[in-house]
Amino acid sequence: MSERSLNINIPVLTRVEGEGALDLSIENGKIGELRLRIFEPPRLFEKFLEGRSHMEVPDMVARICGICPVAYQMSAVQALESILGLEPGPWLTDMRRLFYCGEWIESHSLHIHLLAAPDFLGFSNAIDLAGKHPDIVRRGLRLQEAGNAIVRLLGGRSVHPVGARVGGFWRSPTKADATRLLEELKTLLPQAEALVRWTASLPLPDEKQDFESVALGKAGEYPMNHGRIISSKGLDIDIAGFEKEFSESQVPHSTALHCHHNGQDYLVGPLARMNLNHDTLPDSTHKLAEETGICFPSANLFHSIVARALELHLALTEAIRLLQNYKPADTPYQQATHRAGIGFGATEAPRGILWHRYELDETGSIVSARIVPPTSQNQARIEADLRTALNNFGLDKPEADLRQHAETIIRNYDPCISCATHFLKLKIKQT
Amino acid sequence: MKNTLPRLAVHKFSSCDGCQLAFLNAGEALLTLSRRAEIIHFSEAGWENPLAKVDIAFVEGSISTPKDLERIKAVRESANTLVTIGACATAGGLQALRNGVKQFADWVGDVYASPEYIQSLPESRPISAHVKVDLELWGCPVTGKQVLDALGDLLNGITPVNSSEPVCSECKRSGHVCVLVSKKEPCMGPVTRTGCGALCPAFGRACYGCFGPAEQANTASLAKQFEHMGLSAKDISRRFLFITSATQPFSDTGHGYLEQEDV
Amino acid sequence: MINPHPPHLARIIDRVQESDDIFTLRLRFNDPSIQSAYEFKPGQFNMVYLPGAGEVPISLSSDPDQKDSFFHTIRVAGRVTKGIDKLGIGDEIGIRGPYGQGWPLESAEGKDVIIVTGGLGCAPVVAVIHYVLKRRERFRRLVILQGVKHSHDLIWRASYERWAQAPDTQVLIAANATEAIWPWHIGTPIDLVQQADFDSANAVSMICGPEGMIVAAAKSLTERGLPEADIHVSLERNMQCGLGLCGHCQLGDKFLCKDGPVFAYPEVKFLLERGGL
Amino acid sequence: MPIPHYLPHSSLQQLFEALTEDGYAIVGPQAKENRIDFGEIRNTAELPWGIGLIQDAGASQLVDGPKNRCFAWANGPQAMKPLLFAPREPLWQIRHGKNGYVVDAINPETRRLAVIGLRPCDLSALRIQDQHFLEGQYPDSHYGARREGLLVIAVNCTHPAATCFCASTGDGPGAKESFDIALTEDDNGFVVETGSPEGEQILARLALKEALSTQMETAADNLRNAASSQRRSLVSDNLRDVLMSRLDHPHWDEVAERCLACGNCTAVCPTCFCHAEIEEASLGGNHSLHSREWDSCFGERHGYIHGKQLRPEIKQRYRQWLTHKLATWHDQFGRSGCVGCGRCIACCPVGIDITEEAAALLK
Ligand SMILES: Cc1cc2nc3c(=O)[nH]c(=O)nc-3n(C[C@H](O)[C@H](O)[C@H](O)COP(=O)(O)OP(=O)(O)OC[C@H]3O[C@@H](n4cnc5c(N)ncnc54)[C@H](O)[C@@H]3O)c2cc1C
Ligand code: SF4
Ligand code: SF4
Ligand code: SF4
Repeated sequence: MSERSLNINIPVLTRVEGEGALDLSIENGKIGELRLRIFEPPRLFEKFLEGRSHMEVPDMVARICGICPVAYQMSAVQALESILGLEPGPWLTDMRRLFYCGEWIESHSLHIHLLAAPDFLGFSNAIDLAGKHPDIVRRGLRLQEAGNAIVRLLGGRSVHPVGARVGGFWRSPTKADATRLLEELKTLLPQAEALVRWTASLPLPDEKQDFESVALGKAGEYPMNHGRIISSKGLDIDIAGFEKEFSESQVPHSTALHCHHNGQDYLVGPLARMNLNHDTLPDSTHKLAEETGICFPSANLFHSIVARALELHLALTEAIRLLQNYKPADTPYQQATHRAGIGFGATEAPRGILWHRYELDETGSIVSARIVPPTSQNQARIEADLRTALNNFGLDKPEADLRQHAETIIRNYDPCISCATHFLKLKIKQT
Repeated sequence: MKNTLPRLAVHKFSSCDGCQLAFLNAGEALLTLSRRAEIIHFSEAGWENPLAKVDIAFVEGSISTPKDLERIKAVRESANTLVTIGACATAGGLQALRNGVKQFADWVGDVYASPEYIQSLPESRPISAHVKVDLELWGCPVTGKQVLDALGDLLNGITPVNSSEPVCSECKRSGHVCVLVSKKEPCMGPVTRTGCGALCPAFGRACYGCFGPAEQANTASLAKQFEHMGLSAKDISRRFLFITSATQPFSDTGHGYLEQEDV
Repeated sequence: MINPHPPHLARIIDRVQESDDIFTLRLRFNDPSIQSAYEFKPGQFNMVYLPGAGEVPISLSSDPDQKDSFFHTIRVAGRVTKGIDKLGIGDEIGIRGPYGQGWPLESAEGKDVIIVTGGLGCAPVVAVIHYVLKRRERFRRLVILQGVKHSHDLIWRASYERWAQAPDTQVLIAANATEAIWPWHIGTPIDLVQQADFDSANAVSMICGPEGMIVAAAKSLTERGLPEADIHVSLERNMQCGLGLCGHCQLGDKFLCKDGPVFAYPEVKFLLERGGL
Repeated sequence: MPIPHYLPHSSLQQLFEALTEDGYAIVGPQAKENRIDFGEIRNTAELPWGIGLIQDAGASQLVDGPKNRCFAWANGPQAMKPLLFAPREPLWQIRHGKNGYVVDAINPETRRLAVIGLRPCDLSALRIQDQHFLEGQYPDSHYGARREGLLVIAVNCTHPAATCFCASTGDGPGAKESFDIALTEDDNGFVVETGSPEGEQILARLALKEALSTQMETAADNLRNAASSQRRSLVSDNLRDVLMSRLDHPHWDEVAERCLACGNCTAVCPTCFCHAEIEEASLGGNHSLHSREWDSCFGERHGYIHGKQLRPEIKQRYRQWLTHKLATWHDQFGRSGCVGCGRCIACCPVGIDITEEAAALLK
């Protein structure tokens, strides 16, 4: 091993959502400083929410992230409904899962094809990739569009959908629209299967790391809209316990907060979910998972892309199931009477647990809000991963290779930096 | 052949990334686009040449930090035609709710343990507040159709059309139930510019103004009507001070009612 | 029922740059049978269609007896005209028309013809000038009064000079602002009416330009004894269809595209004097 | 005039069946999300039985109505207009062919429609739209294709809304012309009149009894009551000269303070016909679609010419609407452009009332 010193600075990470950078110094053959810098300007949503009616929350929090607005809306309505004493009935529960499936399909397909795949095939972007492998990119675009179509069915548009509200959906889709979409989705299943096989065939580095996977679980199904918070180290708590168990801290180099569990970094997202919940996959997805030859739980972080593809397959399978016997609801939403209180919501955004906490006063207005997005939870993990993986990769490798590898590692988390930049300090101001 | 194609950039400032998805969600049109133009800069999609000269630059996001301010000037320098996309870039965005808020510094303190690390301008402002903009596409988010139609026109050498008629006109063409008249919902459609396809009324709910003010936005009259319908001054101010709170007619009417609320 | 909407394709067979932002296209329908059947009167207009941009109303500026082609003189204004400006010989555009009522050239025969134009309003009447000059014996005096904001807005300068040489023809030009050497009047076309030489008992006037200027010109003409019924004006409004269907060109009791754009002054006097309608 | 017959409610379905046999698609009113909406129906059960409708300036609300009536309401925001004059439709497309451009005309797909439930005001409006779209120098083929084969089953108004003023414009509440069949509802069924050979031919197959004189009297009474119950009225039948001489009346400013220029009144007005044309090119650059869509004199496109708005202020736009509708319409169509349906009153988000504004302008 050489004893060289090197500064690697990636001023703008590409093919990630939002704006971040990486500063890395290698001193005498060892990694010195390593900082995932997030400089996306803070947008202070929690403050804007204060004083607003709870009915405005879904439209407002959607604007935190254009890639996973559904997740924001779903965590928010869960928290608010728990305060207002609304119980989603079976129709709503199904439709919210369908809504979520749409976002997973869209987001996962976008990440796999447009952001991650070029790394593994030696291209710098998806358009160049399409030049050589048009079928791969087209498959991705079609799947992504199918996810968008599901979100549109319930939400009107796929970015900042307008259909969801506290208490349900503003409108139930017509049977005809649902049937049309169902037929389209059915034709895509083979594509999703092929996608899983294709991700499993990619030249993924073989490397194990020691980390804690954290996800929702014990939901009676593969988790999306609800569950307990569980981990590979035996954690099993109600979502209300999140703040006690997990701590956030601010670091000077980032507008996003770092999350820790027992002082350690941890992983959220597709691989964490798959590691903890693979036994709840539907049969067809489970079979595909076995076919890949990957044994979940997996300690190889590069298996994230396979987990993502498997989740896409699962979401498509689930969407088809949910649409199969679809009936429009007479009353797609319940109206609530105002109540004061504190409520929690946690759902599985495409990138991992998205946790919300709201306090309402007796007029139904927000007193305080706290939002913990998945990317800030993964931030410490990404830095730890980089330390380990780059060492394994070999710090004496050419600089260009080190850079490329570092970027591939970061991208593997599908970080969403726009989401990551509005968090609260640890203490909620008590008013 | 390839290098004679028009050159394109997509830049991001303070935003949710949702408007750039107009490109990434375009499906087959994304591939068509790549045959008609050469993408030079688009970080999220893998191109990083922020300063390279381009024919058309799309800008998402508002200006909210001192760094942004330097960067937008460079972007303007680099581009022949500069098109802003979305409510953040054309109107300051939802984050402009902080504009004029006296406690802004405290807010940063409330959100961050060490606010001294956070570099932020006191106001979130649209791109046009700082540099000349050639075309403003409104919406939170812009639709794929808006962006691709405008881009198609620009590539064909045609000035894009950019309608600012009210949501009501689209709503009526679509045959939706008027939620204002039939359900007494405080719909912002009459003063909001179209482009979304009157989505909210289609879902039986009141428009919340995410496309910004229409050409003739008689906000005072609509607000009066909201009063008649029983909305409080606070409720009315919140209708106008939401996604595009920094635009003139919305901001005036919204703050007017906010002050009423204060007394 | 014949579908009146789709345009016919025509090819640009010649193009002349008249000034920085004004150009003339010579056009011929691709389909020879359409070209040979195509007839129009000066003052009528076509809906000119640029594929991918839209349609705009443009007056015919050529002599109606020229059967093998027709001309449009176009000023670059916005979306459609900017796009057309980029076209050259051999390119195609869409055309439907002719629409509307032309100038009353038959009833002008045997009379003095006074043409008053303001600014860029000249295109619709240039065809009249050509028409009269070519059939000089059928008309008495030809008086051309043209006003522009600034002298460098004057297009067809050479043409005016040439026309001024024609028998029994008076050309008077005025500009509100001028370059150093300006052989003509400084002022408005209204001033020119005073200097015009015509027999008010036996004359017809045709006016085209901004509405305010039309009203002022008509007023000075009537002051010189010309009956209002002998004054004709060409008006402009937004036109989407040209067929009398879209409603955009409605002005008072008229639809400009079918009842006009050329009107006898008394028909529209009230509306124009009123303004702001 | 053929003798009126009586169609019991229980036989209405037979009428539907006869229409279906003749190849008509039936379009009729339904109660939907708080309004009356015209759409395709197959079964008389889909009609708004037991539904009433309360309308006022800027307000429209479905309520319970008489159980055994399906036409106990006045009108919804739209009836005939969108069925013939499409809110948006393509006219042609253009593409690159081998030797240059190719223009393809796009003609609408049409079906023979039987529309049930049009009101007398709607018939007058239909007459005006026919005049506008079909009787000029360039008849509109798209409107014409839909109009052809249209069968009109009118229903006279027994339950005018507070916004209705057809009695004052002379357009209702009873239909006089432009229908194939006209119905007047009572608690048990309808007095039926026919207005065309097609109407008669269809009715003949239903084996209906002649209407009893009591039934006819009830119908006439109901219509008289309907007329006398109308509280709103439009002041005079020809407002041309008065309005055109009040173009500077201070009341225009007063309305402009309230008017949102949202164009809802023009969109719901059954006689308004303004439309704009739009061109949408494909991103690939080899194809473009030319369409038309409803436009409004309140919109930015209406008074625009090369870089200039002829009517930049709301006041001028409202004046344009009212003076065209109530004044110069007379010159163009031989009658007022208002048929007294009251839609613009109910559908105006701020409740601007054409009858009040006209009255104020006459003061
Ligand atoms: C009867 C008639 C004859 C005309 N003859 C000529 C002529 O010979 N030469 C010439 O240069 N110009 C003429 N004009 C004006 C010409 O139609 C406008 O300059 C042109 O429509 C501008 O369109 P644009 O797309 O370039 O501009 P934009 O400002 O981008 O206009 C956009 C749209 O607005 C509408 N529009 C804008 N201005 C007008 C207008 N003045 N009249 C009608 N619709 C308008 C059109 O629908 C157009 O597509 C005439 C206008 C009329 C009504
Ligand atoms: S629902 Fe809203 S947008 Fe639609 S017509 Fe009514 S006021 Fe206008
Ligand atoms: S209706 Fe209004 S709030 Fe809803 S999507 Fe459209 S502009 Fe936005
Ligand atoms: S002007 Fe108003 S009342 Fe008259 S016909 Fe039109 S919508 Fe009905």
